[in-house]
Amino acid sequence: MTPPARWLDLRRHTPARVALGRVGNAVPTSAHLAFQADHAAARDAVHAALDVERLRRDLAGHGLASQLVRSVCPDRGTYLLRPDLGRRLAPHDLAPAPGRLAFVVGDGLSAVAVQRHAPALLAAVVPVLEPQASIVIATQARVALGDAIGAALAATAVIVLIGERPGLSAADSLGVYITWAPRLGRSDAERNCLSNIRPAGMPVAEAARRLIWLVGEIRRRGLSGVALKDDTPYDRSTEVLGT
Amino acid sequence: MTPPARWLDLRRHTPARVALGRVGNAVPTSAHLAFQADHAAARDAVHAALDVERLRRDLAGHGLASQLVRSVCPDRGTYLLRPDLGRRLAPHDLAPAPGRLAFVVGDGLSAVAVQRHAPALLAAVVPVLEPQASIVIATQARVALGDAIGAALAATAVIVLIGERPGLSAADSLGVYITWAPRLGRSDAERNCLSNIRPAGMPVAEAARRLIWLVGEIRRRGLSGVALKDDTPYDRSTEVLGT
Amino acid sequence: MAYAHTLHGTRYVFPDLRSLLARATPLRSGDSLAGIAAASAAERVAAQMALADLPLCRFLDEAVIPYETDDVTRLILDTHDRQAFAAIGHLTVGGFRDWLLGDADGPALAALRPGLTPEMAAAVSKLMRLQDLVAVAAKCRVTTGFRNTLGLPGRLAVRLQPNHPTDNPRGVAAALLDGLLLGAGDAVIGVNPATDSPEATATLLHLLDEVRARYAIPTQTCVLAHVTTTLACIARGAPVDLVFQSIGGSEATNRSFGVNLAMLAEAHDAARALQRGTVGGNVMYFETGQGSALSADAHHGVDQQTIEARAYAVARAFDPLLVNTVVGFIGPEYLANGKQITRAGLEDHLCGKLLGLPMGVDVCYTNHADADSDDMDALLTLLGVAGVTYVMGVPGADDVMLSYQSTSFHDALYLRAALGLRPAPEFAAWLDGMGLPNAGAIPAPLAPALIGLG
Amino acid sequence: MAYAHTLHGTRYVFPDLRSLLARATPLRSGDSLAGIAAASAAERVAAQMALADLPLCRFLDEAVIPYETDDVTRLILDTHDRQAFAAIGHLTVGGFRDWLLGDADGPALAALRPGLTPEMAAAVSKLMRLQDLVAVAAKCRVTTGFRNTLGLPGRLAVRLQPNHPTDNPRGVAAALLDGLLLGAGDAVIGVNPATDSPEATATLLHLLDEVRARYAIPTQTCVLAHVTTTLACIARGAPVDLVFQSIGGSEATNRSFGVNLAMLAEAHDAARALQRGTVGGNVMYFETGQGSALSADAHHGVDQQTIEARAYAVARAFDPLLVNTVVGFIGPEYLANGKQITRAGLEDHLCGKLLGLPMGVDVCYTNHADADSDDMDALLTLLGVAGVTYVMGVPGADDVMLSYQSTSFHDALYLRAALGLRPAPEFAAWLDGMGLPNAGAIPAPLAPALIGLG
Ligand code: B12
Ligand code: B12
Repeated sequence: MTPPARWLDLRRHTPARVALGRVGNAVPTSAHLAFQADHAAARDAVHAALDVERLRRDLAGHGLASQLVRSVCPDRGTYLLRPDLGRRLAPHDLAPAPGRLAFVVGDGLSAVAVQRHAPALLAAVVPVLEPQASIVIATQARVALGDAIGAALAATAVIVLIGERPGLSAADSLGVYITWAPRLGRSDAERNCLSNIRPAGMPVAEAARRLIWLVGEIRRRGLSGVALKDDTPYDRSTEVLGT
Repeated sequence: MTPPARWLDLRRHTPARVALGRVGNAVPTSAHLAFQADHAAARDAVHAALDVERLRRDLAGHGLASQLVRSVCPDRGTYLLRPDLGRRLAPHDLAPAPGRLAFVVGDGLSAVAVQRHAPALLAAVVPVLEPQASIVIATQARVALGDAIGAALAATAVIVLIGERPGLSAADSLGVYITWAPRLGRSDAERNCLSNIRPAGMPVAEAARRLIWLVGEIRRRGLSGVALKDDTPYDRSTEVLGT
Repeated sequence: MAYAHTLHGTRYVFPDLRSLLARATPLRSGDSLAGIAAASAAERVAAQMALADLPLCRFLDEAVIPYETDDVTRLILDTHDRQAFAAIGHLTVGGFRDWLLGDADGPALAALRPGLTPEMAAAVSKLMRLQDLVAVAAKCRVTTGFRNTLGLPGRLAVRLQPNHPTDNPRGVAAALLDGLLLGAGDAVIGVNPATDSPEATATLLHLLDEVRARYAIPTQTCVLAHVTTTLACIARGAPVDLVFQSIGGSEATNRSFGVNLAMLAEAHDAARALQRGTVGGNVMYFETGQGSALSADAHHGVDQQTIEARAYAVARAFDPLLVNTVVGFIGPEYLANGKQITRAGLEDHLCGKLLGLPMGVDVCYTNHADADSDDMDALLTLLGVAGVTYVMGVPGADDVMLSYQSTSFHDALYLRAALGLRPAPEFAAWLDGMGLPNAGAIPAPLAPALIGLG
Repeated sequence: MAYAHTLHGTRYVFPDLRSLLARATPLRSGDSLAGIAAASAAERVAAQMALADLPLCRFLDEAVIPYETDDVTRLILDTHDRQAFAAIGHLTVGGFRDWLLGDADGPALAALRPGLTPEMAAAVSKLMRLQDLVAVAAKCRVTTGFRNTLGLPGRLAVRLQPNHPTDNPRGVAAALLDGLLLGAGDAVIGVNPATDSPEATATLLHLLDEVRARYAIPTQTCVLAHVTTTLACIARGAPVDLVFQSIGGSEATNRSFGVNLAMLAEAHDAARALQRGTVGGNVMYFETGQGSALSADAHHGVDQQTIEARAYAVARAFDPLLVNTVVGFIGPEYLANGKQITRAGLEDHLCGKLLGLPMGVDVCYTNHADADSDDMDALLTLLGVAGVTYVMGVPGADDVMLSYQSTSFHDALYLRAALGLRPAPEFAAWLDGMGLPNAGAIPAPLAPALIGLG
């Protein structure tokens, strides 16, 4: 029923649900119920709201100014079924800052992710990439809302930090999407992405390193998207095969 | 694909979906889509509202007085999920009429059934059973709402005409439930029932004949329910086997 | 006794076993209506965790409805077999799930039956996902017989349900013939009478028996009147194969149906005395379905699935040929949509099988529920994989008298073909002899004229 | 051209084929989001009736996306085989459903493929209930091969998906071993890389290939990077068995994915040139899924199921080893709940199979959708009965990198056991040799140390 010790050892190497044991072809009751409990929690995480004031305070603590916008999407229930609304910018008073990079923090599907990791990531990259930037905090936001914001700011590129959909094991994963020359109608093929940013995924420091490298390349080549690969020097801290 | 003629002949004998034909093990497209269309219509029928004013006019046309009550159930959506509310009488001003039979017309699950068949059935039975009765029209009603109404009226027995749930082929089936000495808490074992009252089911005239017989027996024996069977003389208009 | 579990930092307390079971039940409208459902998904999981840790023997000490006031509770506890129970007596409910999915094989499951109470079956099913409900049920084999043998491996039987809105004999005969031509009828040819008239019931009994005898169909017939009506028919000498009755899981539910255990015993004796079975002596046909106890206000705060399982304890006391959970029959107040109907159908099927019953499921829905034929196809297929004993066969899936949609003769053909299942052996041989159900036309020996449809 | 149908006294008009198809589609959130869904159940049935009466050849005259502006339309029409189409050229869509359910057998279905357009397949599936989608798919057989043979009758393959949030090789290896121990991996051992780094992709490619070679596993491996990244890896000499790419049903969708038909052709040629297959030469692996076209605003007013079927026309141009519809992957905006996911999964599976593809289905849901593991169990079981080529195997069903729930290794074991299905023959022989997956312990030849987990 419970897997033998060596099988259980696999757990040391991955957060994945390995070595669950077996009863017939099913997982044992304890694993089954743990799954159910995590599902209940993950569903709640989707509905958590971003504490905007706390986020602004946290950013201010890192010396970062911020301003607020929202999409035209009225609430969470609508957000889930109407991504089109999450991509449209509500009336705002963003003042253009031509020639600069724009940084957007959107709640996306996990306010928790943004709340936990966005301040540290921005604190690590903004001083390097665009010291004067004022961070745009966007609620009920989808990735492409960044295009509208970037266009309004006349930014050279927009960097969107957004909450990825909560998983069963981690509900605080942050994604970063970078789009050169943002304007309405940009497709995802024209962006680059860093994903799974969280302590058990890509740590914030590593994400910062990659983001700085990527933005550098994007500025240098004047494009983003599939044509540009993440060739950040690889940090080979674990060897491939043990033997 | 289409069934042979003799098989199709079965349709003459029943409104059931016999002789549909076969494609592999499935029904042919035409039969499948007819089923879907009927399902859409039946679902709509559940939500049709009783036109109370028209019903009162129709009753008045038969010389029948009527009064209105409603259950505490606020609307149709709630009605479907809260039968308990459909059984509770909202504040009313019914004046007791001790010693009489009470007649209740409830919308139940098919306002259409009530609208179409209740006036004619009442016209046929009320003059015989209780000429002075004032018909109680009840909206958002379940069968057991009759117990509360009957008790409020101090009636000897309550006769509830109610819309049965709409079927795929007929959405206008009326049911009649008779309860001796009605009071809160009567169980269904203490009632008698006539069902499937509609032109293609039990015609109104036949229902009237049976209802009059049943009420006579109930009055005579001073009880209703499982102990009393519908022994209305059987109208054998079709023989059992043809050979 | 109170139970508790802490999940994600919140402590959830359940005052008694009854409420623990109710909170652990997957969401369904009936338990919400009764005000006993878990308030959140987290509370539900916490209850399931507490339930998983509960020793099975606790069910022998704490009745969900008091012994003193309920004859179903007395039936359950008085007939409980401690020796059979010993095989699992050391397990918790969670451990019982693991045992069922793992070590338990057919013989072990059969040996366990008298030691299992309905509440234990209900409890373990609440910890299972659909695939568990399917996989464990598929291991259970329950065989019964009357004029044919039901429940054998690789077999799927069908109840032919040729209802008519006025009990018109020709109408019934037409639907019956339609069903036979499409291979249905081995479980039983069973008509729900539209009226409560004993005379109409007797007429139908004679009709069904004549058709069966004339074509020498190795099957049984039934008119699903109230048990008191059927008893009256037996007294009058009508040909009764099976006695039908709707039953529920509490004394008060049965009372609301106008029956009690003594009446069922009387009916059982009366039908057995007729000795009409040829290959076996199971003479009862019961129908159940989640929601009826609550509808009759006879649920005592017990969740609708647990009280449904208790109805199976009533059923098994009378060695039925068939038990049918009419799962989506009543309406959305008890099972709101296809998802709830699906889960309930598979729970009922498993619990019935664990308790030793020849379970069929009426895969069905009403027009006031949020369900459609796609939902039924899914449930039907799942039940086939789970080894359901039989399903319904209604012309075109549309019951023109009971006003609901069940499975059609075609649906049963689909299921048999999809899973390689055959009818009951005696009936399959009869069908083969008739060239059914693959003949495009009506075989001469089944000429409509022969049953008065000339 | 406009289409119309009158139902229950109301006349419904559909301005063009595209809107007729959209209105005829069973309810799903994506079509509502796009504003093209039927306004009522009655309108939907009316559209289905109009569609049923439509001659199939109409699809050759009226493209849902103009030929001039869309290369997928051009691909579909330019490769259409009129001779193969002749078998059904006289039929309406409704008649085609009847033919599929009735006369059509495996060879006839195989012969038809080049004559069938995706729109025809989508159209007929809209007239089917779930059981039809299952029954017809079960008749279709599509066999492909690389290092083993996929799609044979009585077989069910599993893609082993050992994802890790940082592409950590040990983490991937641990999940991979877990999957092998539970009998998964015959369809492909395929990792989604967390990053877009070509170096990380190459590292994973080497890891997977070494494990496969060391244990002599008769299967293929894949890293699901963007096609351009994989091409770069091939150029660098990395061991690429299969080239992966997500594709969609319109030129604009593919553009939003950063691909086009020429790139796919280039990749196909590059991978075939490596000649790494042993039993067959199918080298492409495609993923699709309802909603991606609409998400990229590249749907041209076409309903999401029809445009999904068009993606299969893209796929079949490159003789893939595997095609996977990741059915509940994106979220509730396209498929709101278990019911919609179930229907979409079975539609996709059937359409892909009709068009001649080796269809697998990622039976899955996200935490923002209204679905749970019960829904997945139902869909998984239905797909098994429908003869799905393969399903996913993810440790404990929880993808810790993509953040969604798919099917687990255990789920696949359940399905194989419930339906008596076996892995691909070459892989089954290998598992047998290892004593898998029934060994309780890790067989010595699979010692963790051997893959760096010492
Ligand atoms: C739903 C239903 C049930 C449900 C009722 C629970 C519920 N909450 O609805 C269940 C499955 C429990 C049931 C059980 C039985 N039913 Co019933 N049932 C129906 C059905 C299909 C629909 C009723 C309806 O739409 N009512 C309208 C709504 C608005 O009313 P309601 O207040 O929501 O529901 C109440 C009534 O339906 C009532 N009720 C339901 N069945 C019966 C039967 C009798 C005899 C009585 C007095 C009351 C009654 O119980 C409900 C709760 O109070 C009808 C067939 C039809 N086409 O109408 C048969 C029908 C009324 N039932 C019938 C029978 C025979 C029975 C049983 C006696 C079967 C048996 N042998 O045990 C049992 C026991 C009934 C009892 N005494 O409690 C027969 C009655 C024949 C007759 N003329 O007397 C009918 C006509 C069907 C049939 N021909 O078989 N039934
Ligand atoms: C959902 C999803 C998709 C969906 C997107 C559609 C949709 N409406 O959501 C689909 C299935 C279409 C998809 C496709 C692909 N995806 Co994707 N996807 C995801 C996923 C699982 C969740 C994203 C999320 O939660 N976003 C947050 C919400 C709030 O944002 P949103 O505005 O609603 O959604 C937008 C983004 O998700 C964006 N997006 C999705 N995937 C990708 C990939 C890239 C490279 C870019 C720039 C944008 C992008 O598209 C959405 C619509 O605009 C992530 C994994 C993860 N854990 O995050 C992978 C992920 C982002 N995708 C990935 C990849 C590789 C792809 C593909 C390139 C695969 C391929 N070989 O074709 C394609 C094409 C992407 C493209 N250029 O359009 C990688 C990116 C790796 C990287 N660091 O660059 C990730 C991290 C997963 C992985 N490791 O495989 N994807």
